[in-house]
Amino acid sequence: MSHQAAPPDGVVRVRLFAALREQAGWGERQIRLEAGTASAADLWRQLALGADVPTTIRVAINQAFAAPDTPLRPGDEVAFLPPITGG
Amino acid sequence: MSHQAAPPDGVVRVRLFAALREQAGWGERQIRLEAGTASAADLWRQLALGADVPTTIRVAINQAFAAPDTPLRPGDEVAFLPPITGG
Amino acid sequence: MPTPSPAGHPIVVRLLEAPFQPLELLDAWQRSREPSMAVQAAESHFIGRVRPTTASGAPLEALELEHYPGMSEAQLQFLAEACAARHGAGAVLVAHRVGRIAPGEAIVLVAVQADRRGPALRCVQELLEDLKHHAPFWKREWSGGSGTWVAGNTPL
Amino acid sequence: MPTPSPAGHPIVVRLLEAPFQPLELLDAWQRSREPSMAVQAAESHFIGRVRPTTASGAPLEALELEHYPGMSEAQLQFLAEACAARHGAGAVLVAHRVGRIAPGEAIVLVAVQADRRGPALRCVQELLEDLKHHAPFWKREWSGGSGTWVAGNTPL
Repeated sequence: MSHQAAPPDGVVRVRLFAALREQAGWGERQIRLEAGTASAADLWRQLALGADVPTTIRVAINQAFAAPDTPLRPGDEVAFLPPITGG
Repeated sequence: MSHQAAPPDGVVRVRLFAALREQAGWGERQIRLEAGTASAADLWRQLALGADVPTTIRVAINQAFAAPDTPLRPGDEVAFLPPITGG
Repeated sequence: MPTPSPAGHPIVVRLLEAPFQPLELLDAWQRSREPSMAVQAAESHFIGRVRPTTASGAPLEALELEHYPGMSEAQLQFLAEACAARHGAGAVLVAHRVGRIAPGEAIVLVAVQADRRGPALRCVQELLEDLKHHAPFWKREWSGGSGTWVAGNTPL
Repeated sequence: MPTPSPAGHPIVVRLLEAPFQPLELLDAWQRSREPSMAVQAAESHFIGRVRPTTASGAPLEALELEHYPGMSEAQLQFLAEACAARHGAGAVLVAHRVGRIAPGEAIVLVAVQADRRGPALRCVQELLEDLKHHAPFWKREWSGGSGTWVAGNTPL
């Protein structure tokens, strides 16, 4: 895992939380997008987190909720959020 | 207006509040029930407060809400309450 | 100081003739609850304050709160107990000013503890409506030196 | 100390890593409001505390609150602003604990000032639901030395 202030082109930062983080065994990675990785849903497959993003998992891009098929841009922070249990 | 700890037989204490008290010009009286005065509604007429008790006026007997036709007993405290505006 | 109800739902009712600080009352109430009971996970409050204007928009000098001594305390206790029982609330505090109240001063405080947020929130809301309609209090607005009895409750 | 929103509805959001006293926070918030605004006639609060048992009834050692730093503050601010705008509320305070929280400690505080009781009560209730479902917080119950992620919110 590397922490760089300005990630190079084609790199996104991926974050996992809570149960999802523990299941995957990591919480934060800088990932170089492979050819054909255009969205958070594609990234989910590239990272071997599963086939499709489960409907219970929400996606945030740059700390705002987003649809899993939203196109990614280099430098984006993509987070996969298990069901929320705050309050 | 008299204040007696134990009113004699046939006497009830009548109380008026707020706008009703000011319209009548008095707030508390000991009243000897006339023949035929069996209920708060009868008392309303006996005191010349009006014909029927208006539906906006609520009756309390011994500090609990009661129907206007509830029979009165000597010693009762009967109150006529204009529309409530608390809280 | 009113005593808690002998029923299952501890009810505290306060009728106050002088200005009160709602948060101080809440603090004392919370402290009085802590030793006696298990943690109540949810607590909801409502504080009502006197508006600076009359219903017709004139500057308000003061609000006068007339009540029916004896019956007002009994009704607040009855309404609070009924509401607590209906919602399974664990504890209720009701404080209500009487007499002359200045703009900005607190006039009513309702607080409910319950095991879940639903009962706590609903009991505060219902009890507030209940006491506006079924506890013998009457408001008179003083403005420009003259007093006007308030005709009805403000809308929700 | 968070700054009020530039929008019409002053919003204060606090994310707290140490235990807090809800009434002290409310007191500071009320004082910060008083000089700036006309009297808000209605104020409603909700305080949520950690239950002493887990969802399955075992004694709880602690509740752990994980969050998404940055997004959690932004979401609380966004949800509070939206709720205030929807109900025409005058001011909102949201405080939320993160980290390890002991049974009985406060985990969430929501407070709303409005001109009438309806908006104040409804905004507290809705904001509480909103943040339970749309702010990135995750609860883990610690009991008997092991931690279990909470699967869903407690029912209303």
